[in-house]
Amino acid sequence: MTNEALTNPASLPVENGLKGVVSDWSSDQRAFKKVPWGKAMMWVFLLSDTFVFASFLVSYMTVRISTTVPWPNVSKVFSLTVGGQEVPLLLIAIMTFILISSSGTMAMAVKFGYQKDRRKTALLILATAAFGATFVGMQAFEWTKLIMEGVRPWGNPFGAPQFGSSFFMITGFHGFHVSVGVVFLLIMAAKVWRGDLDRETPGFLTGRRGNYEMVEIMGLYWHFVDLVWVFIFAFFYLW
Amino acid sequence: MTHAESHGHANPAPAKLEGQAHPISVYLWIWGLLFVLSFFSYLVDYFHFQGFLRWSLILLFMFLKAGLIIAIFMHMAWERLALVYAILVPTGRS
Amino acid sequence: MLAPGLVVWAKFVNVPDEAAEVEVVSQQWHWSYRFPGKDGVLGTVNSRFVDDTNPFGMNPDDPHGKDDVLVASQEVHLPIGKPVKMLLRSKDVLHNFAIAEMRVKMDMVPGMVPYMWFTPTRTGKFDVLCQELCGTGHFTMRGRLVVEDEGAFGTWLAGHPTYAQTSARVAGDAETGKALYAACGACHGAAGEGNAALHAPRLSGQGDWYVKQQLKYFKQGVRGAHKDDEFGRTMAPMAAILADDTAIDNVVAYIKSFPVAPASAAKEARSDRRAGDQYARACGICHGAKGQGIQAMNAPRLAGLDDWYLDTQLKNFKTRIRGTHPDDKYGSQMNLIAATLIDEKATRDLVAYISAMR
Amino acid sequence: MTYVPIGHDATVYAPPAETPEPELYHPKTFIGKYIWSQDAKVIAIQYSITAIGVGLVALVLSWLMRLQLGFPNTFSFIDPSAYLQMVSMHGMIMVIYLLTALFLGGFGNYLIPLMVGARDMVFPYLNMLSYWIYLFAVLLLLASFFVPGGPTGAGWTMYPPQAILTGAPGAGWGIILMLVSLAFFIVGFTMGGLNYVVTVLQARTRGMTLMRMPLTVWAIFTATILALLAFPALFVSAIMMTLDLTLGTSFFMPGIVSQGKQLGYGGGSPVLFQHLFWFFGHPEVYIVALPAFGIVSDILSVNARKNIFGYRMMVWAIVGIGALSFVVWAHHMYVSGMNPYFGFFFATTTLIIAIPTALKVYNWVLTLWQGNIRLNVPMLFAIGFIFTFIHGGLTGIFLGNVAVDLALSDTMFVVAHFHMVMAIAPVLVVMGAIYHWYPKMTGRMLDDTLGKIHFWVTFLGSYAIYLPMHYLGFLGVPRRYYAMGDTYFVPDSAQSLNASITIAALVVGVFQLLFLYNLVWSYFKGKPSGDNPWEATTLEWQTADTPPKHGNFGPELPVVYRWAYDYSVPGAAKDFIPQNEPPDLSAAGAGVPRT
Repeated sequence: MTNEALTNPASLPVENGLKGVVSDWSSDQRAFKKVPWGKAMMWVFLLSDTFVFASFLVSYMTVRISTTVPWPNVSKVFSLTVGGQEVPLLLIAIMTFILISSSGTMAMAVKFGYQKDRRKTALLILATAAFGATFVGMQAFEWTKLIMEGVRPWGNPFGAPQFGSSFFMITGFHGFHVSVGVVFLLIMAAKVWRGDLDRETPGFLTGRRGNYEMVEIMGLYWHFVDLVWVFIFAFFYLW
Repeated sequence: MTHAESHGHANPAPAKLEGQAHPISVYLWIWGLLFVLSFFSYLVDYFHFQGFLRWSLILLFMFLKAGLIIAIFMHMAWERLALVYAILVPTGRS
Repeated sequence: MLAPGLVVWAKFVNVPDEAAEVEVVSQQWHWSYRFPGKDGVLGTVNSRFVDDTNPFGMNPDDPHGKDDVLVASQEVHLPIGKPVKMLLRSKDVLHNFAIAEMRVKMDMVPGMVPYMWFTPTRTGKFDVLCQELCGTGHFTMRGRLVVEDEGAFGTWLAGHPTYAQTSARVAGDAETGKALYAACGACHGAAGEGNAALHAPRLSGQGDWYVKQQLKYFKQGVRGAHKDDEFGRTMAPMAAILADDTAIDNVVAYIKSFPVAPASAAKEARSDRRAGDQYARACGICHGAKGQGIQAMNAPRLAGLDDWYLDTQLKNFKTRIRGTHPDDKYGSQMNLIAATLIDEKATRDLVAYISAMR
Repeated sequence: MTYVPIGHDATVYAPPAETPEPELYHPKTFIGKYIWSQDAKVIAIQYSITAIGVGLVALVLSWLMRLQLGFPNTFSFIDPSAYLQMVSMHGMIMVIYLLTALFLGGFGNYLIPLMVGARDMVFPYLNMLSYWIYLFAVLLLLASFFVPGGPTGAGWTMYPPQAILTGAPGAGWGIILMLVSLAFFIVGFTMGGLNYVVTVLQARTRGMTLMRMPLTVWAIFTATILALLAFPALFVSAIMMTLDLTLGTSFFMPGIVSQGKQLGYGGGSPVLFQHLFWFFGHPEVYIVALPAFGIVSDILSVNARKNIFGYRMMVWAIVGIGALSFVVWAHHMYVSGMNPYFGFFFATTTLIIAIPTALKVYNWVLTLWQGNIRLNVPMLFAIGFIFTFIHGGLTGIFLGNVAVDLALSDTMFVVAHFHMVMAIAPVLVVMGAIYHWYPKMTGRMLDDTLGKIHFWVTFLGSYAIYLPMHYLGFLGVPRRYYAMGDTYFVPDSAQSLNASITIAALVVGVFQLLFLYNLVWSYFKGKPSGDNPWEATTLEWQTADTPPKHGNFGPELPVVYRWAYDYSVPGAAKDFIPQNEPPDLSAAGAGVPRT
């Protein structure tokens, strides 16, 4: 602690760099300075959720290696026929771009949230939700297509039965995350639009006062969903 | 930590408004970069690269994308280092 | 403390080159073994090939497998002083091949072939236990390892068929068997329907593999030799009439041709819920939910057997009149299971329940 | 904004509150206050009662198991299937639904906010949900006793393939309910766990630095982090196993011929499940053990009237054990058929973990050294814990060493080891902790005489149970065996040992009822305790009311000036100085500066 901290009570002593790490951890009250409770909680939750997805992916890789039947050619299975020509992984590529776009709009929503721009924030959140819903819709289309082609959790016409199991399980779990995210995005958009966050209206269930940090917390979750997709894209579709 | 200095404390606004305030161009840039990287990943498959090259490219793009999302979109680059380490250390270890 | 431990482990992990390979095959709740035969190479196997005629799942197209010696028995013999590498294969669930006195054990995982090795240094009999929970019958999954000198081991091994021999076996001739059956029919009835007065159980419908096995047991004195086995002792000399394996095959083939439907009037089905529960939780797992018998589990058909016969046999198992002979491959399991029938009433209820099955 | 000097060094100042206090949810009705409560203390008691209730079921199951082992084939209702079902349910309930829930959900909820000086958990609503989901998971689990086929009998490890094939009892409904219940437990626990972690990190009171927190908080905090990172593996494996069972996927299922029938599975890996399970399972051991470590440290320090020896070392040992516990999981799998070369790595890491653990034991003993020991009931339990834990720890070194484990794994030795180290030891701590904090929860003391009888019977009784069991393990008697008999290597005398173990277990079990009686009786008739009966320094004893009201600390949150272990400070007026006592009130400048 420096003398400056004693003479200048208006700002808390905040150090940066590695020294900051040490002083933050050894300080009282909060280990993460300027991080609201909700945000800290979301980070810890995402850490835990990372382990969930990591376990899923590791399991998928293990069964892919251990299975005795050859794995289907993924880029063939997921190809679409456009104008008589087979384009591999086209749908997946579009889905990836959509999810990335939604991440972009979300990031901007967070920015405008902190600027207290109610309208822009709400619209951007809505756009994010729309992108998310589109993603889920395309996933539903993909599922339908595969099911029509005879892919089932217990087997498929292309090769190893684990292909279907892993596919439905991992994309299903990810799709579930996206769907939950969309629902919460809609709720959040309504809140922002009504001005709950400006007026600090207490929440319906929790009774906590609203504020724009909620948008960032929502954003963290959404980016995480995008992040997971990056890994699924690499390990499941490109392998 | 140059970012933290230039962004985190550049704006001496009242505590309520403090948060993550960055110019919108940063987000647009990253957005574009992510698009390009995804496109590259896709091309890896499209051109049927095989073997070691395929894998190093896929992983490279994957980590670049993940890093950009975490650092910029999730604002980790601008967080207190204490939080950054608390999150990265357990993830990295596993 | 760690360092010597790791050194010992390194010894355990690295199998000496001269170790002979033996395969242990486990299933719920039996052991069986496979020796590589003259060519010294074990043939390939696959769970797809497993059925009642090929319980080891041998690949019929692999020439290395032809001379493999198949030991369909809980008991295995090994020569003293020779290192052996046990290859551990499981057909269904996780098991664990453990010999407590040798301080070795390793899990058997379906879809994988773990290994372990040891050198028997002392002759004698040792227990082989399953030490990985593998279902209800886990505690009955007992095998036996006999360590003996090279000569005795060779004799023992020669007494077991190779895969080529087991697959070349021809079915018995029912016509010839019919003549042989005349002696049996006096007690068991012309259509194998059984006779309560003479305490001769029903034969019709029973699995041929089981009848064959029991005939051999009677003949070899494995069953019916105990001094308290009143009815078994009458059967033993009868079985001796059958001169050889071919004769047994023939008579069994004839018995197999009997109609399954029992001649005697079906008793009215009982709905004793307690006994039914007990059957389902203990007996039915091996003998089948309807008492139909499952050859793969070495469990004979129970449906259609009369109550007096079931009662006698359960008591024989419980009092260790039956099943304790060292050559009785699977009888000891029934000893352990029958012991759970704690009193007369429990036995009676169970017997009543089983004997009502069709 | 006034600055208050904290610590003995006057140049160190307590900064003002960094955040405004959030409004607490104020319940108006009885239901809002005690049933759908958002008060961490009420939730803690709900958690504890549920956990102890379901624990009693598991206790009864263990009696039945012991009856079968001690007196085989005398009880008609224990058939081989029932025995395995008892084993499985006993293990699962005790490890997860009792110990994990009680330590983290019970003690965690009660003590964390009080000890770090918070009004409540940071997200009370989530905390409430956590309890109700936990209760739902418990009910699902108990429901499996009443479904066709009964509960699962595949052991608490639930290894596939047997857990979902017909050979094991409860392979249909039983195992599904178990897996679903576990999934719910994990979801519910995650909600609570996030609360504990964030409360410790972000909601401490002024002056409460991490290095001033009592070890109890440190331990529960670390255990919660372990749980948040380890439970996902179990969650994922539960989902995959449910899919294998219901949809016929083949994650854990290779080609299988079961009971003479070819099954449609193929290509899966049973060992994968074991890796996932133990990646959860080993940290789980420390999820149960670490809170016990922390609580014992505090009880010892209070009753030895000495500071805990090597506080910083203790903290780092807790964190170190937590970190190491993630890289030792496969020592449960030395003989699982995985690549045997893994044995080298995992044996090494396993024995490394013994170092911080031994450190803690030394520190406990050194805390007692020359202490002014008050041998009251909590202290007896804490010392009992040290004994049983050393005992269990030493046998753990046997088992961690891969070459020795080869002979001992899956025998009664393992059973004795883990009961010593993660059943008896933590349960002794649970009881000591209840004797210690009961006065704070109710305002009344528990009866001392009954408590001492309870301790001695439990402590000596557990040795009577588990010492002979080690011997049986050395003989090679396997675990999870319904009955022995017909073996060459087990002498007949083993049976009489088994019978004596059973009798001891029954006696110990019955005396736990005495403890329950004590809990109820003292609630109405116990001696009033006052605010701080043990003369302890930590914040929970400095509350305005006993039991503390909603909001914990009355109008103003306490400010912390010192660490939690200022006992027998030379020159001080009393032999303890509460954490929130400003230095100028006690003998100023005494002791070593600690910040």
